[in-house]
Amino acid sequence: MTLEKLKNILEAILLAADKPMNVQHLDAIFSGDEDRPTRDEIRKALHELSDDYAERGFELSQVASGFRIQVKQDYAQWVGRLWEEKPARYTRALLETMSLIAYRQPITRGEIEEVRGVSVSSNIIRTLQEREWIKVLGHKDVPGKPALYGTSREFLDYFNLKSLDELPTLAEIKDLDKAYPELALDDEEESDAPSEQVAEMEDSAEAEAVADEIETELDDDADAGTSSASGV
Amino acid sequence: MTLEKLKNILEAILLAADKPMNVQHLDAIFSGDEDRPTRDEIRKALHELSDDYAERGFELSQVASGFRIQVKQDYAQWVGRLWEEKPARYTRALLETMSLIAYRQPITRGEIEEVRGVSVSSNIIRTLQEREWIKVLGHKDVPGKPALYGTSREFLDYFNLKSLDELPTLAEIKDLDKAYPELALDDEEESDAPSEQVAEMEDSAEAEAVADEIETELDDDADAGTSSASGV
Amino acid sequence: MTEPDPQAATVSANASKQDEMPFALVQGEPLTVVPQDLYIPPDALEVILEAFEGPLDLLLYLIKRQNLDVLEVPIAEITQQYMSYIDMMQTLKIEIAAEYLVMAAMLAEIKSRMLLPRPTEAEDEDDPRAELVRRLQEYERFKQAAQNIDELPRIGRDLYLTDAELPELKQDRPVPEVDLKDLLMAFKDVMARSEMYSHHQIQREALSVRERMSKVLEKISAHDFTDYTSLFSIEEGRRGAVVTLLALLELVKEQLIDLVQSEPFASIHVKAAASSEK
Repeated sequence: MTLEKLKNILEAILLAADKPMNVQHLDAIFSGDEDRPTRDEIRKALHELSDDYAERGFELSQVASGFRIQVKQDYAQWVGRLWEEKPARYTRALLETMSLIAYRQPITRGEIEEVRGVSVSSNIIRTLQEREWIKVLGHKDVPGKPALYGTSREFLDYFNLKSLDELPTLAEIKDLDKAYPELALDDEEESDAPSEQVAEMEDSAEAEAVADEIETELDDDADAGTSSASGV
Repeated sequence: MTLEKLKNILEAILLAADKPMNVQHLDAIFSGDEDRPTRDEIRKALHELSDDYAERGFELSQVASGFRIQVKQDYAQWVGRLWEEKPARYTRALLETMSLIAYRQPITRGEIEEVRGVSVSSNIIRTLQEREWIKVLGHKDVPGKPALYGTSREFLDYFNLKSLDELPTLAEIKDLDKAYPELALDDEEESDAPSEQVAEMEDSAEAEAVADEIETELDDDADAGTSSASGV
Repeated sequence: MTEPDPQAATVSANASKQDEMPFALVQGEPLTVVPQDLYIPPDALEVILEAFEGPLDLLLYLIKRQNLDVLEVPIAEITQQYMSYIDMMQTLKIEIAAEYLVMAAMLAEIKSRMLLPRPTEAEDEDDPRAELVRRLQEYERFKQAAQNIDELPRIGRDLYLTDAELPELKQDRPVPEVDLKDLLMAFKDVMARSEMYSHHQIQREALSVRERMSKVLEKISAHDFTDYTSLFSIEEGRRGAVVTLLALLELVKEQLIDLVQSEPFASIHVKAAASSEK
């Protein structure tokens, strides 16, 4: 099949599908076809589609669960007018809980409460679970066997992320003894600078390790050939 | 607003909208905008979009209630595979019902229920009829006039049988089970061979012998309630 | 604090930036005594309380309000401000979450330790504020992270998913495959089960008769008589004739057909039972 035809089929599929599709999913659709394209051809076609859309109102976006065609952010303001309802807002409590789970997974409710200094309402956990943004990864081996929470692929999809690596960098923690008054804490750029990222404390290193782990798990497109967790 | 931008906004809207949009709807979305396009500009933009899509996997189609972006029919073959269902498995209840109709036809639903000891769902009957494995042969002259079911030509064809004679008898099924505890009927040839043999033997059998057998069988049916007609 | 009322939380979130919180309406200085002549609806103060995500958040606010770095938290001053806030809440009889009181105790303890002369050798590691500062920073980075996540483009606000109309799909739903073996096993099982509650055993299935019964029923109609002889075929021989005859007798017995003979030795006609629909 020609590249043009493959591109058209792929864009037809992506436009019709109601969830992101990874290369594996797309490949499976052609199984049984006589002139079945290779996965490399599929990747090439996706790449070209992405280029084709450069000047259009929509784009090909790669998120955790695969590729999807979405409206470009530039046109969101007009598209949003289609619906009378305003997009949902999330409370700070929910967002803080969510960010702790995202950066510190696997984490228990107790550990979240420790950092936030207040109890986490069951409502928030329930809401996050209902949205399928978080899931129970297991249970911590301490008295009470509290659930360990982690983020799901849907969470990444929702925020247009490919992996946890793409989350904004956490601000660093400064040592009280090395305090310099001129180092204003609330200067965001300062803390996001890559050079300082390296100096981050163990906490964030830990979070990154978790992120790596999850990334590997999700990474079925990059090296579809290799073994690991390709059941996704 | 340039024509290019208007086109992009329109295609973004049409792709995101969950219903067709007419020029009036589209026009309303720009109300309040400073550089609000005219309706003629909107029409022109739609026209150009339609041309742009000529070589793509989707098209701009106009239906009674307006415009919408639609996957081209040419690609329906692949898009349809997104929702392709795996063939389900038939339930135990369905197979039992089918086997009773095969071996005991003509048989009413009530009679099947009597043997199975549980009611037979209408779904099962409907499924078997839709598959054209069974058909209504007539109606029994008892209150309610229940339908009498029997097997069809398609049933025999599917199971590669020339006639119902080729179905093994219950005794044979039991014997096979005993003879090859593991292989039991795993292989179709295995199960076909003995039944053919029996069929041949029956051919040469005296009609009286056959008649006897059948007589007993009929008695069984007639006095199903009583214990008098014990089997052979 | 128990679980915050989600609605109240939404209100506070909508009020957005803390720096603009109505707390500043209390004249930049926290009130220690509520003016008796001024009625402040308790609801309004609850909104203020809800604006803070807990004692750490409140402390951060008090520090930032003075443009100070968390690292140089002026314990004495902050403790005093914090306590006034708590006092005000108590005066207004607003239920204060336990966490706020625990923090008050912690602040008091730090304050008292800072007043004590510090042994010089332990100076480096033993700043009594260390733990509080660590917690404040830790909380602050996640407060920031929450804001960052909130600003990420998200579906339904910044991004919209596309959903093109589908072409006409020929959905041929595949039918289940059935192995003859499964069918036979089902029959064996159902017969085995039926044996358990019936008194007789069925050893032999008279398949050819049952099948012939079906065939006869197919051939005949309820409206017209079918010639009896047309149901037999010479090729089947004697055995075939017996089977057909038995099938006919069985059908008569089950009142599924009518056999009609107008006079002795005249031809016999078969008709589906009158009540049949076909």
